[in-house]
Amino acid sequence: MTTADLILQATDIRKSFGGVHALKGASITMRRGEITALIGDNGAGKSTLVRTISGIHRPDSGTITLDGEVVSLDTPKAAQKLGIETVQQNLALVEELTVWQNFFLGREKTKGVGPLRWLDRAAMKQTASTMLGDLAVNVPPVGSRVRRLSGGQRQAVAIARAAGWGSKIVIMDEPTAALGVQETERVEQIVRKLRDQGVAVLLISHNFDQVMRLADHVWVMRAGNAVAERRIAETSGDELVSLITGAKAA
Amino acid sequence: MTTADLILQATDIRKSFGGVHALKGASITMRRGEITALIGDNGAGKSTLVRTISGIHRPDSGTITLDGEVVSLDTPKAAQKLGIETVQQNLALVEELTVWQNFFLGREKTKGVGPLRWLDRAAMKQTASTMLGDLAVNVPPVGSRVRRLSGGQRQAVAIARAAGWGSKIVIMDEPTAALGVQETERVEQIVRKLRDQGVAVLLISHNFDQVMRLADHVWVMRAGNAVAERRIAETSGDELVSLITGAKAA
Amino acid sequence: MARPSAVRSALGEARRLSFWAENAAPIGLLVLVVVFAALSPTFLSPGNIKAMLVAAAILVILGVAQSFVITTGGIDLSISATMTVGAVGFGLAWQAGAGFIASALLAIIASTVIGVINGLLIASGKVTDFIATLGTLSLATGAALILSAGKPIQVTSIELLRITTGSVGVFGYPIIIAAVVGVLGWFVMFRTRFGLHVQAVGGSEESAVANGISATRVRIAVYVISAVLAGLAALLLVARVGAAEPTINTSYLLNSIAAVVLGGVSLTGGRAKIVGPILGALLLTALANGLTLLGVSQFYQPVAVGLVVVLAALLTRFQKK
Amino acid sequence: MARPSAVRSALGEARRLSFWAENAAPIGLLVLVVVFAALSPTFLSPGNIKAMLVAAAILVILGVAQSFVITTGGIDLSISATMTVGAVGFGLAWQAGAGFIASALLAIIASTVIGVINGLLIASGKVTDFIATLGTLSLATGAALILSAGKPIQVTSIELLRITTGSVGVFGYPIIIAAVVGVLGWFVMFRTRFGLHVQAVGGSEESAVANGISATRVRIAVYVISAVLAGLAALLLVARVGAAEPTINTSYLLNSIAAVVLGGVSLTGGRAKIVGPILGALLLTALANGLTLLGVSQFYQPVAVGLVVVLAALLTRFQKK
Amino acid sequence: GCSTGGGASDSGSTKVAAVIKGLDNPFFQAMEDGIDDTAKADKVSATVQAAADITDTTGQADKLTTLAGQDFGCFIVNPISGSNLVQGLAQVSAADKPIVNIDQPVDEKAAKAGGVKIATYIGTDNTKAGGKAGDFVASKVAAGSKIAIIGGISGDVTSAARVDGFKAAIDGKLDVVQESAADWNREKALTTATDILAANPGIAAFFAANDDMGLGIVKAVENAGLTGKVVVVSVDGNKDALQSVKDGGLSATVAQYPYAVGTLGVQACQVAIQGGKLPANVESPTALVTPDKADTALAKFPQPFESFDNPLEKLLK
Ligand SMILES: Nc1ncnc2c1ncn2[C@@H]1O[C@H](COP(=O)(O)OP(=O)(O)OP(=O)(O)O)[C@@H](O)[C@H]1O
Ligand SMILES: Nc1ncnc2c1ncn2[C@@H]1O[C@H](COP(=O)(O)OP(=O)(O)OP(=O)(O)O)[C@@H](O)[C@H]1O
Ligand SMILES: [Mg+2]
Ligand SMILES: [Mg+2]
Repeated sequence: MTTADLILQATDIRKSFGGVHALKGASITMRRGEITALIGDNGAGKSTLVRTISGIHRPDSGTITLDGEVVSLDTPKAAQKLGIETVQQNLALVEELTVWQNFFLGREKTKGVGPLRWLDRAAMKQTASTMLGDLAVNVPPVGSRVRRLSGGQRQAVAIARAAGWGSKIVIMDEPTAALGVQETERVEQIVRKLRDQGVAVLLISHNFDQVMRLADHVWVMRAGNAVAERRIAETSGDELVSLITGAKAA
Repeated sequence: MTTADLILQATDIRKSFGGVHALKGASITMRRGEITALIGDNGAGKSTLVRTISGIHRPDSGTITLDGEVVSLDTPKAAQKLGIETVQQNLALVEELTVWQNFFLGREKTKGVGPLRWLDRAAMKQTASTMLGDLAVNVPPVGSRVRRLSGGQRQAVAIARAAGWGSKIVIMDEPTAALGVQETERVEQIVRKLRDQGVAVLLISHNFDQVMRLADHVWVMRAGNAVAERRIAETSGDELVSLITGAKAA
Repeated sequence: MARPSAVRSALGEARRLSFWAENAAPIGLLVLVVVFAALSPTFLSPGNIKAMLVAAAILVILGVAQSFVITTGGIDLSISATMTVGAVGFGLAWQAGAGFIASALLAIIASTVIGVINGLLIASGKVTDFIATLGTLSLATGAALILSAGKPIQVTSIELLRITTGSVGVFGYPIIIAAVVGVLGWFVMFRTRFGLHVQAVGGSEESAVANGISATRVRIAVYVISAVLAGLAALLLVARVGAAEPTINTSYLLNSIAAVVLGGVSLTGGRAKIVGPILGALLLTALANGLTLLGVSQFYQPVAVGLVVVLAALLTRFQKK
Repeated sequence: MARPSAVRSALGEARRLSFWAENAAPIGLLVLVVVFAALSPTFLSPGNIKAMLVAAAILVILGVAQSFVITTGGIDLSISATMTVGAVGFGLAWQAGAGFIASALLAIIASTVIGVINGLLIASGKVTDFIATLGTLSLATGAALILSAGKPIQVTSIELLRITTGSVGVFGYPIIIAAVVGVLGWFVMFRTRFGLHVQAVGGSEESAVANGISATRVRIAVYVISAVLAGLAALLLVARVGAAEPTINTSYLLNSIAAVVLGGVSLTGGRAKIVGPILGALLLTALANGLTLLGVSQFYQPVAVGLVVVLAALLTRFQKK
Repeated sequence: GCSTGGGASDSGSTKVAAVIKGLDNPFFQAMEDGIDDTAKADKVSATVQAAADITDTTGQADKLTTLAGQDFGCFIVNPISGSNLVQGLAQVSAADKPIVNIDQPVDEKAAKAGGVKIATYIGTDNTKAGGKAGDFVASKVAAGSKIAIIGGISGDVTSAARVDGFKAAIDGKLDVVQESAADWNREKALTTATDILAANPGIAAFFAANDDMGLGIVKAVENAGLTGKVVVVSVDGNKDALQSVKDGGLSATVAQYPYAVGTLGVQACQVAIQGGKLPANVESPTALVTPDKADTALAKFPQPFESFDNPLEKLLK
């Protein structure tokens, strides 16, 4: 493997919230066309690391390299423009808006001329409906407000949204934590489909079976640092557990 | 088995939210000293059912029998008084309050005479600290605000709180969904310990391994109804999946 | 057999209650109109309708302005002070010999300055809306007094006179201007990206930001919109009273909020309405007009307004979520 | 090697900023006192200090009242109208020949009625705090006018006279009463179950309810507390001016909110403070006093108040979460 | 009571409509009483409407336009500002109904622009009233003494006129060390006066733009133990103020007799309805009430205590 394989390199990322040092110089890498898992105990800093990559948090120090070039991911918009989509742990849905409005939030389709542009509502409803149908079991009508959806339905909306933009990197922060069997199965299918399309997926999960099942590569975080990496083919659930707890050194 | 074994019977519970029929006459039972699991797809109505038992929702119709007597669980307080404690899916913590304040919320210890009573802060801090130490890996200081805790730490606080009141029934709505390996292990230990102390535990979980590992008995919900029950010893993960999806009739 | 029908009728009831709640403003308006028309023959005379509509114009514009702000979960307490600053701006320019257009522009610019301050404080300075606009309410009050040296400026402009007196049928020019503002407001809110972003930021700022929306820009924008509309309202105000006065007409502030609430908009933000607040503004105006027609003592008028606001709010409770 | 020290100094800066933010009210008060003392020799004279403290008493009490309401995430816009109703109640009872105690009780009962209406509307009627109290603001305004027929009622009671004139050192009786209210308020908020429940309901109503707290009762209680304190403030007001007047002193409303904000309390609720709002009330009073002493033009006074409120709010941003 | 007895046609209506300033002030209540009592005595139907408060310019305008469309024979108006009622008045004039302007004059230019014809103006010159207070203060304190002025809401027209009149009268004789605003409010005036007394121990006199604020100042003076040493003068002539003058609190008040203004307004309307010719200006009485006159003034309240020449009585048939 050469560094050319690496689509993303986050190097020595530090981030503190007031007195809490959430990241203490964490470095991870992701490879093209692979599913990279990120595991670690609660509070290890997984979500924080992922949020610096998706442009929500600005790291205190450290660099992020995308396709070999150092990039500045100051805003979620910037990350999206560079092809990084994220399913946040909190899903990032607006409850009072409808499913299709959430789907296209921030990248609405418009029609009209010049500066006089209005929303192309029909087209957006149509697209959202199709994309959601590919994923969810009980597809909610795209015109219903997210407030009325169950936890699983919301997750489905958020995942379908992130998967739908033909991006280079899709980050999923515990995407199946609240999902039932069928939905979990569908999400795993999508994740595989994304990989097969050449998308690099970063998956945070507490479910070892899932990680062993899906991922190609895994990074282990502990107390704000990425302490170890393993090829899935060369590790076992037990080894991962001992890496997480620190029972085994990296 | 006789009905005398049954600590709780919820019969024909119906509950609608506006036009959404979340429960369409669901009935479940729980036995003394057992762990009862409640599984089902997203939106099947698990949380809603559990919320009627813990006094948060008032069912539109149906009865709940505790120890053979029909009880009215109009408020969370009423349920607590009857010995029913719940770890809500959303944890029911107040972010701006400290850990010990959350711990004792609604049943504070006071000192003083007659109507002039004030909070016994020292005693509450002491107790909370002890009870939490039994459970969590990285015990947060009891004086810190919940706002500053990680997802896992919060879950630990909520579970320790529910487990700590010497109750008959403890309900846990997806208690380990956001937890790491070690925390999950601890929670499972606690669940077992509660059972060993004679507490009936109702566990909602999407994790089949966990259900097979922990539960004695399982109820399956689908679309607002409890469609099947099984002894864990007499079923398998595959059967449960087919019951959830409806591939197999009850 | 008895069950289902009981259930069904209960559901019907709920449906009916939520129907009333969703339509509190039009229904309330209708009830008021019927009651007042029965009690006073003049109420529905063309002259009185025209007078009511003209009187409602300023409040309609402020209601639309406030609705944009409230949809983001904010509130603009400085709205009537901003209007006063606009009025004083117009007066000063007029006094200095500027023409109507130049004076009108200056009025709107003066108002906009307050809006920009609000926006920067709230969006960039992360000051709570309530506090920031409470602060600018004081600042604008002082500014209006200082600029005008505390004295009203008499304005007799032909253009303003035409605005006051011109009409198409029972629709005076002021209410036509207000209607145009309403239609534009509706279009911007419900048919443009910006409007959707306003609702998104009000619904959940965190989620909106995670989707690449700049909450800062949206918040600044709604306060600027509010201020620009307050500036426009200032022109109507100067036209109406024939002078630019430095005192703040606080009742416009409270009524603009009441109109939005009567229109069924929740102060927590996220759910936009434009028609509702406009009807709310008409309702409040019709109420004051009817009570005056009936010769109800001044003392009872605040009681009537208070009751209407409280009743409407009680009804809103039954709105569908 | 350069890194850590840079990081440490940055942290120190943050620590310092948050220190300022946490203590905006005392620091602001101190700065004002130093500045005014330097500019005006009378500012720190015992006579002026006494006058300031007496003038601050009503606002201190209202600030404590408002702080309870705001901690639940609510707001009491009717607070000054409630005070007026209390004052009118006192005046009417006094005029009818009731003694001081009876009149005082009636004042507090009259205020409490408004508080109960607020509480029921908000807690049982699920009306937003802002709207409910906006409605009762109107209702109470009308009620005060109707009850008093719009006329001030002259009150010359020996007991009230004693309250106005009595003092211990520079501490007049009014500020002593206010101090007692402050101490009691602090104790109730931070050392009793009720206070904890107020904070819990403000922090997350859903979680509080799930833990068996009756949010309805807590909300009703805070509005009743607010109204009772407004009634007490009404006694001080009547004592102060020697008459029960039916006009609403809106500046008490705005200042009570400003005091709470200056005291570092967030309007979103959940985090209680009592000392902060009291210092905020003192600060606002000292500001008005100092500006008057210095003979600053009346036009500039709202600007000064606005600036102080905005600056304090900007500082609050750096508070530790 | 809504009698529609006489008013068959527009011109024939004998009903009188009055739009005055905020009723939350005793001054305007007395004015309303004057209108109501006179109307009752003369068996004329009168409707009185008032603005919500002293800043409610458009609300007052709305009230007038509401009434303007109705069947009234004559309008009495006391506008909040010089021009806020012009629009409604234009409507009234267009219908050729007489307008009696009381207390606060309608701005001449604005009236002309709007085609408003004012039948008569009845009122006291607020500037003159302030002047009377000024003369009194100047006569009471040593030349060059330090004095302070407390006005109503900043920017209010009436307050400005009274204060201007006062200042003109004492110009060059006394030293105004401070001018503040107390929003027509007794408690604010009390606080402000307390502060001013602290800042300027040697202050000899206060002028307040209305009685309510004057009474607040009296209280402040009393609290400072300076009763009798500081002259306090205000304008209005409310009952409480007259009592205070009698009791030695206020040094004097310039009574404007709002009750009489109301009475004159109704009488002027009657004359106009009967087709009589009204003088362009009717000066309603004002009088400086000093302690020696307070008893008489109180006894006669709300009527003027000094007889005055009422030109309207002669015109009434
Ligand atoms: N906005 C924030 N403000 C303050 N502290 C924060 C913030 N976000 C995260 N933290 C803290 O940073 C640390 C790392 O949190 P993070 O959410 O990244 O953990 P995680 O690995 O995602 O845990 P989990 O598995 O529970 O989701 C925790 O101690 C957390 O409390
Ligand atoms: N407060 C509510 N208002 C409206 N609808 C609700 C409410 N609570 C639940 N529902 C609806 O009731 C149905 C059942 O929801 P519930 O939360 O009980 O499902 P669940 O089985 O717990 O699902 P999950 O596994 O996703 O947590 C869903 O369709 C949900 O949208
Ligand atoms: Mg996380
Ligand atoms: Mg659930």
